[in-house]
Amino acid sequence: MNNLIALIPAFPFLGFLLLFLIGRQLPKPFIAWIGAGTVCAAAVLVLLLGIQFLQAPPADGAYTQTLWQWLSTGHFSCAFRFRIDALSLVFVFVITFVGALIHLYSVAFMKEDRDYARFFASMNLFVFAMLVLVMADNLLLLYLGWEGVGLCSYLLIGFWYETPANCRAANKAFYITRIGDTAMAIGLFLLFKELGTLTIPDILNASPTHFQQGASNTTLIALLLLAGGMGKSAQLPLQTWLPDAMAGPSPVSALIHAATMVTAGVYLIARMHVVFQLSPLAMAATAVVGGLTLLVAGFSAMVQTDIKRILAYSTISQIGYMFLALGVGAWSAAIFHFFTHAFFKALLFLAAGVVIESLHHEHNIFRMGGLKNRLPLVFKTFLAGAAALAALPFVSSGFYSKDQILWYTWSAGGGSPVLWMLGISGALITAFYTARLVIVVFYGEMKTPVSTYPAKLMTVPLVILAVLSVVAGFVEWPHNILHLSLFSELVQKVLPATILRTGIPSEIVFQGIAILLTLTGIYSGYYLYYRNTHVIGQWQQKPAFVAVRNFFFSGWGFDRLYNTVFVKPFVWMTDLNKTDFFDQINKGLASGSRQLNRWFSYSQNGSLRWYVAGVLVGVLFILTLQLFV
Amino acid sequence: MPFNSQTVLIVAAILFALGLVGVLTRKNIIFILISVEIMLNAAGLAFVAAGMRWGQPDGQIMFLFVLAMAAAEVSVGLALVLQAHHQYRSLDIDQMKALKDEVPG
Amino acid sequence: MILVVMISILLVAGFFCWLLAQWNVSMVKWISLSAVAIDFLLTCFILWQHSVTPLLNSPAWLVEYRADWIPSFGISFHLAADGLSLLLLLLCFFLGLLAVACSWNEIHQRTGFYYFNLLWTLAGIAGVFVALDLFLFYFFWEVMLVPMYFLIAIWGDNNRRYAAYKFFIFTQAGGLLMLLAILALYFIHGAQTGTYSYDYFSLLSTTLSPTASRWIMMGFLLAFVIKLPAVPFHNWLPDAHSEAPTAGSLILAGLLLKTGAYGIIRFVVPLFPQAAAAIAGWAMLFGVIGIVYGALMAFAQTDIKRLIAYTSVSHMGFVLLGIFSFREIALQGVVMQMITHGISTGALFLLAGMLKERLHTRDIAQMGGLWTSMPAMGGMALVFVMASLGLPLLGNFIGEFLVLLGAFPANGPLAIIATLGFVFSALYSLRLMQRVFLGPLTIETPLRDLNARELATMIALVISIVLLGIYPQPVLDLVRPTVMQLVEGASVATR
Amino acid sequence: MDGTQFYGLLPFMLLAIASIVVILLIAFRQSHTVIQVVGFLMMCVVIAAMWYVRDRLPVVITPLFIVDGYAALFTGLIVFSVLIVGLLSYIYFEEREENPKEYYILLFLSTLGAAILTISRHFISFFIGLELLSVSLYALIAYLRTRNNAVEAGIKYLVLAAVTSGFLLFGMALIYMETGSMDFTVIAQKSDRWSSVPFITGIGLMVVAIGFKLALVPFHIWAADVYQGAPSPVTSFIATVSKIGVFSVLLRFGLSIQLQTNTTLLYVFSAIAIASMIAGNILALQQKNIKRLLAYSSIAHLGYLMVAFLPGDNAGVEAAVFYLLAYSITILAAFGIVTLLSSSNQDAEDLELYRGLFRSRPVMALVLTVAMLSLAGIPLTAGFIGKFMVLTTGVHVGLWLPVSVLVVTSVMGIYYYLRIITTLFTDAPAAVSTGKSLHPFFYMATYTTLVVLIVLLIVIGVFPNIVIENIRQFLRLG
Amino acid sequence: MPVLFYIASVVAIISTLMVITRYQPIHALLYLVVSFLAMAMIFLSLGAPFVAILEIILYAGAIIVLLIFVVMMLNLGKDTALQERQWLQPKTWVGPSILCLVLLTELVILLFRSPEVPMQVKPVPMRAVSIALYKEYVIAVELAGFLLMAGIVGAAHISKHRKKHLHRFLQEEAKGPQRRAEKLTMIREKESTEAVLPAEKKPVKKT
Repeated sequence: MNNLIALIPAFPFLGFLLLFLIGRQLPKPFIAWIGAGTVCAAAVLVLLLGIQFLQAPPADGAYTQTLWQWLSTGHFSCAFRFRIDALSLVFVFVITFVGALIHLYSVAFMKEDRDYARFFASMNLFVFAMLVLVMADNLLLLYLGWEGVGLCSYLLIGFWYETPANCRAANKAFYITRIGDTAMAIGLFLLFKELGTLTIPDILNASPTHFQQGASNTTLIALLLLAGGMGKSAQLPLQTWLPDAMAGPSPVSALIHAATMVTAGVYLIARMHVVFQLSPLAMAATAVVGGLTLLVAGFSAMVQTDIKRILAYSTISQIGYMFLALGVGAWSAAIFHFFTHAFFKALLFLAAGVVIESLHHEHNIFRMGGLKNRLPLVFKTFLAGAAALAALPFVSSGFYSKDQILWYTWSAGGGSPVLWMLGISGALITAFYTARLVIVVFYGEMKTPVSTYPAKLMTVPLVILAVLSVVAGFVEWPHNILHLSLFSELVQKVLPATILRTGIPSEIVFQGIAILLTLTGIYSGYYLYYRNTHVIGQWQQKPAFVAVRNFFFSGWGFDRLYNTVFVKPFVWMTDLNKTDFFDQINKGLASGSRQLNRWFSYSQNGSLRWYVAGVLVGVLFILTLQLFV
Repeated sequence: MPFNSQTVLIVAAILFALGLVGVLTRKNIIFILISVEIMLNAAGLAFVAAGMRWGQPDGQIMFLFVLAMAAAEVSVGLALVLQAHHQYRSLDIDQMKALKDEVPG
Repeated sequence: MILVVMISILLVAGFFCWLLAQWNVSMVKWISLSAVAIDFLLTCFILWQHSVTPLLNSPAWLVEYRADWIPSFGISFHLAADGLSLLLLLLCFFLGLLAVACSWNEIHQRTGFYYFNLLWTLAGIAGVFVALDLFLFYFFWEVMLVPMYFLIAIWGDNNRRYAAYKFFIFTQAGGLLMLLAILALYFIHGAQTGTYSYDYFSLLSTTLSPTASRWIMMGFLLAFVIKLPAVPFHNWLPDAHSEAPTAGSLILAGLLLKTGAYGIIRFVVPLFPQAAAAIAGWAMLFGVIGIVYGALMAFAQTDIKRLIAYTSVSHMGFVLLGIFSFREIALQGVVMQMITHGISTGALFLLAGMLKERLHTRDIAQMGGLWTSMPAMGGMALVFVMASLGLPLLGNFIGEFLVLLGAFPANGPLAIIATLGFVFSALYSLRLMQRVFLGPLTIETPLRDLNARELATMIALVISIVLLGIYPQPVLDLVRPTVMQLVEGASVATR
Repeated sequence: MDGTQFYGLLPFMLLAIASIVVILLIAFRQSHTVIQVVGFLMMCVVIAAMWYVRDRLPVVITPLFIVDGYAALFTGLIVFSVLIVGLLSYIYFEEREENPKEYYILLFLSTLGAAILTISRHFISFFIGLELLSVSLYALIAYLRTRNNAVEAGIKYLVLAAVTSGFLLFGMALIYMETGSMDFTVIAQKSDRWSSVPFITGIGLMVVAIGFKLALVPFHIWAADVYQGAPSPVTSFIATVSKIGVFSVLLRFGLSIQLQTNTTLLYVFSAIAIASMIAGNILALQQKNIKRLLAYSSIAHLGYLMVAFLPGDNAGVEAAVFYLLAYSITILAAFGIVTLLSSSNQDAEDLELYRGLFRSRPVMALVLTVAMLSLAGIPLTAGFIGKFMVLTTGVHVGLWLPVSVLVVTSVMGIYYYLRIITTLFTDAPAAVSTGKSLHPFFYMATYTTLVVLIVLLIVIGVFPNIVIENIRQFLRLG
Repeated sequence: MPVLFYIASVVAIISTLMVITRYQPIHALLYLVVSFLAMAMIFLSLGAPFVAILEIILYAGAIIVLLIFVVMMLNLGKDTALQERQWLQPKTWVGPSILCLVLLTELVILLFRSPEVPMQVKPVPMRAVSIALYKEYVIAVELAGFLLMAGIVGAAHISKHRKKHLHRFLQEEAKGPQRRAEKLTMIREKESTEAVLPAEKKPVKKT
């Protein structure tokens, strides 16, 4: 098996190559086969690998395979080497499995599109890059994947490039993530300067001895890596790109902007946990960023009207939970939430895609409604996903993962009541907007007629994901209910176990509060949007409410802020100097010479007397020189 | 009142300068030629004086050559004057300004 | 001897092109193509010859040729190539092939003279890369200017004369300063040893007083940074690049700029290690200024070729930064950057040329949505746009990453600012992509996608840039001896 | 005069005889062609004689002359230039209204004057040579007396030359007064010469005349007008022969009295060199008349040449000879094109006439292009090696200011040389359509000569060693 | 002897001053004769009788006669005098004169920087001059012959003019006052056609 892990990314890459080079000449079924088939093949491989890994774990906890020496110069050396340990395995599994489902879904979803081949080529490239990211043995290779997924994200957000808004969204996504990437690159340089290596195991081994606890350079490195993660995972203050990224096709949103790429930041931090652990400040920062993000995004999600934007903000919010968990040291909890979130958020996006597709590309939830009976299957699956998102107690995977995080935010080593407060209020908000979403879209009267019904190939992935959204959480139970911790046992082969603070009240209290708040949230959604819909209408008469709503709606005004503070001055400045003021120096020299030429030309006026005077002046010059030298 | 070499040179220099003033101030080409002759003559004087100072004939010989040169010069010069008079109907040096730089704008 | 053969093939073929153009134009094209191809194969042959024996153990100078030229001044015809030179020769002939290919249908007037100039420019550049006699170096340095001038001034765009003058005058100014510096070095060396020689190896042993060393080095450096170009000497570049014909831009960006970088590596640092170390900080600063400034300028441009030209300014900033950090990694990165920038920017200019051929404009405001009609070109453009913004997997990233990695220990703050260049490069690159290929289609007339010749050219470039991105090790190994020498020299000097 | 002296002076006698032969030919009413051919042969004979007497050098004819390798080099250069000028003259004058025959008398007389300058070692021979050169030139410049402002140019040149000759004589007289001799070597032996102010003043006044002949700033203002007004072959003659002759005597005088050891004079010459380089190049920048442009360019070039004069050592002499050689070939080629393109009623002066020449007459355009590149000092041409050698001498003795000015102004100069080249390549119907096909043989000969000149330029540019070695060998002779 | 020298010098300077200030060319030439005669006296006072005689014969004789001949031939009279009178305003001559004065002052200062050497007036015999002339400097004398030949040939060529041409020119003149520049261009056009036609070439079309 050791020699086969390279095949996992190789399959999608092969698919990409074929589609990129000759895709336009192929008929659509062929494209579908190549595009979806390669990812499915990878998924199968991963399944086999996973089974083997669980049954007979490798000696050093990881499978590795070196393809070739990539770079070797001086004391810097880097290879194309893949490495799968437990952490990677989780990610690889999610990527290939969810990826395969989404590819299958896309085969039907994108059927009518002209650029079928380009779509699958980009998707395959994305899967390849994402796999490289999580399977990388060194940070340079990781960075390769990291940038690769950014590229694919760019390509797929701007997939329908004829619309300028889509291109703008794509560019915005790339620019903002690039800021994070650049910070991360600086982090890599710093890390290399300190440790002389970028190989992940070496870093993990060397860090505790090389760095001192809380030393400034450690903190700096960790913060820079965090910044990288913030960009890619759309955390405050680099979160503004993700809502706009919904311009891409729904499968793209599902795969890239919900399930996989946006969690790369989580992976990076988890991967570099040793460095982070050495810096309490960085840990705290991670937690605070996560906590703030989940609230900010949650508030925005409450008032959105575009179904995909709601989901986008909820994604930001959920990743905020993961960051929060990472920040308090609840490593496995974060990964677990990633695991469940991947399923239910992919499901939600795919279902949303079906809804949108069925309603003539209608995105506004208030022009939907009453779909419960028209699209029953979609409704049921969507409900499963929504339940997980809202963390409906016991019957949803989201409950298990989120509950764990909430518990640890109070009790883990880095936890604190404040962080817990952030998390728990986020839970309330999440429940509220989830309820709002489901109720507005599926209940009430129908506002737009359903035009098309989803194909089989689209519903099957929905069902599979719905099942997973429910059952995926069962691998890990709260300690006080059922002592089952399959997931954290697996992950803790790589990540440290969460250390609890002492003197914590019983867990049951927190669970109770969480459940209570979730239900409250769901009920208030139900109350406001189903029972007493006029309440909202009354509120909307009040300017203060409208102002607050608009503020949340615009994503807390971040876009406008960045526009005025960064974008406009930048464009103004570059435009001002478009002609390059250095050129003025040269032009000045040239025109100066011309002016001199003009002056000198006046001396050539054709008058003999003047010429003799010139000679005379020359003589005087020579004689004067002799007089005074 | 004895005189020394410098005195002679100064007389030559004064004549030389006068010739130069003539070249510089006169408008008529004939006058300019005359002034040139004065200058050459002044230089010849300086030579003769220098030869005398050392008691050598070389200064005088040089004067001879200056004379020859002045003659050749004047002959060509006067030929040019004639030609100029035919072409320009005037000996005004200021009318001969066709050759000059056109100052670029 | 093989080096002499290479250069003379180009020169002679150039002559034939000129003479034969009267009779048969297509033969001219084939002659020039085959001349460059032969040179390309010869370079490959040398490389192959030396890859049979492990490179690390062989002497640094793999090929050498030496003959007297003007013995009365101690000038010899001394050509030699080490790994670096061979690599650059390879690049030179590779891009030369592409230049011939891309001119195939573009040039209709005075074809013979065009190819004469093209080949002579290549010959001059090849000469610069292998000349080891300073006089000879200067000779080649200037020889490549005149044909290049003609390429711009005759076959260029509307504002070609201005651009050509500017190009020539800038580079000539630098060149003459370098000549002064060479002479000063020659006399100092002669006074010390009694033998007057322009030979690189003899001059290496010159001991210079700090002041003399500084001044002489400045002469060299100025010539090279003008060619590189570093801000604030870069103004010739946007004009020259944008007005030149496609092949001209390709050669300018792909090769001519490299001669500046090559000069710094080959002459400035080894000849004046102390002085170079003394100004390293400033040089790196100028490199960083170039990175940022070039990127900002590129962002503001609306002329596609000008935009690409300014990206060159930005990318060459990395070269300056890398060289003057005197770290092995950074220097390896510099070499990578030189090669990959040649390929990627060359490719972008090729694309710009193709666009110009089809749309008759260079204004990106008049383009848009071209992907719809020309998906193949769009795909190719995407690859090179990504290369220029430093996407891993493509060659440029390796260069920039290594430079920054190496420069980081040398000067952290500057390296950090340079890294911000990643963000700026994304800004201009994507802007280019979006304005040209994305967005709604603005041009009604049907456009022809890449034809077979163009596609072949582009694929060759794509393959090379990807190969360099995923397997750059041969390049690194090839230049290691040169780089090691440089680093040792510099470390001795700074000790 | 003994045998050796006779042999030494043989080439110069032959030169003198050439002019008399022409007079005789005119007396016997021979045609232009005959005169041209005979003149050409005579010049060849002079060169042959020079080669023949080479082994007997140096020959001193006290007190006036010394015929040494140095003189042989410069005379060779002068006669070579005259050969080309003569060739150009044929096609130029054959089609014009003037009787071209006297022209050759004057041409050979002024050549004799220039040649005399190269062998002068005495003020009298210096003066006579200079005046022989000048007086013939007055007539040559105004030769086409009814047109092209020839009279104006002639008068300007005559008056200025006479005035500056006055200064020369006055200066010589001062020196003679101080030293008691007019012989260069005797003057050099006066050990207290540098402490004598009138002596230095005398040299300063002599510089006026020399500067005038070499068109150095500030005595340069005549150059453009005279270049423009004179017939093209005469212009090329002024640009080459007259300058070579005068420069050779300046160099000989400077070297023999060790002029360069005096700071004041060094300042004077440096200032003149610098001013010439700057003014020449600036004046040429936007000039649209090619003859005027070449005049300004020659001012600049003589400025460069002065940089080689400043060190006053052997390397400087070598550099100067080489530079003059390269410069003469180039200028002759350039004026050759001007002559070829001149119609029977108008010299091809306006740069506009050269538009699109590459299209209509590629060979001519090529010749002019290479000539311009050589003037600009671009490698592969002799001009580059010349400039390189001048720079070398300058750097060697650390003349940093003149050398830097040289570099900066050459960069400036490139602009106008390129301007000419660009004009040639600009697409436009060539306005020149002279349709001259009267003397195919002479046209072909001229063409061939120009091409040979250009080839020579390139060959010397690529393999300068042969030339440099030969120059050294000649200089070693005496 | 010094007295003679001083008197002659003063006469020479004053008459030269008169030369350059006269309006009538003929007056100036007469003053020039005086100046040359005074110069001859200076030569005599210096002990160079040979040169003094040459000065009178050649300068005051031949050259002046040549000049007078030209003045008469061109009939330079009142018009020229008027032109000169109008021209020679202080504003035209003050500047150049000051410059020349500066030159003179500088020359004098420089000359006085060397120690004074009394002039030993010991006449060089004419015989010595002749011997030197025909022994050491004989080649120079021969060259002087060539110099004069150049002068003669040049003067002969330049002063030639065609009758027809002059005639046409005068015709032009008769037509009334025209601006000189226009005239000149017309003349040139004529000349060029004339130049071509007599040689039986077909008229070249003007470009």
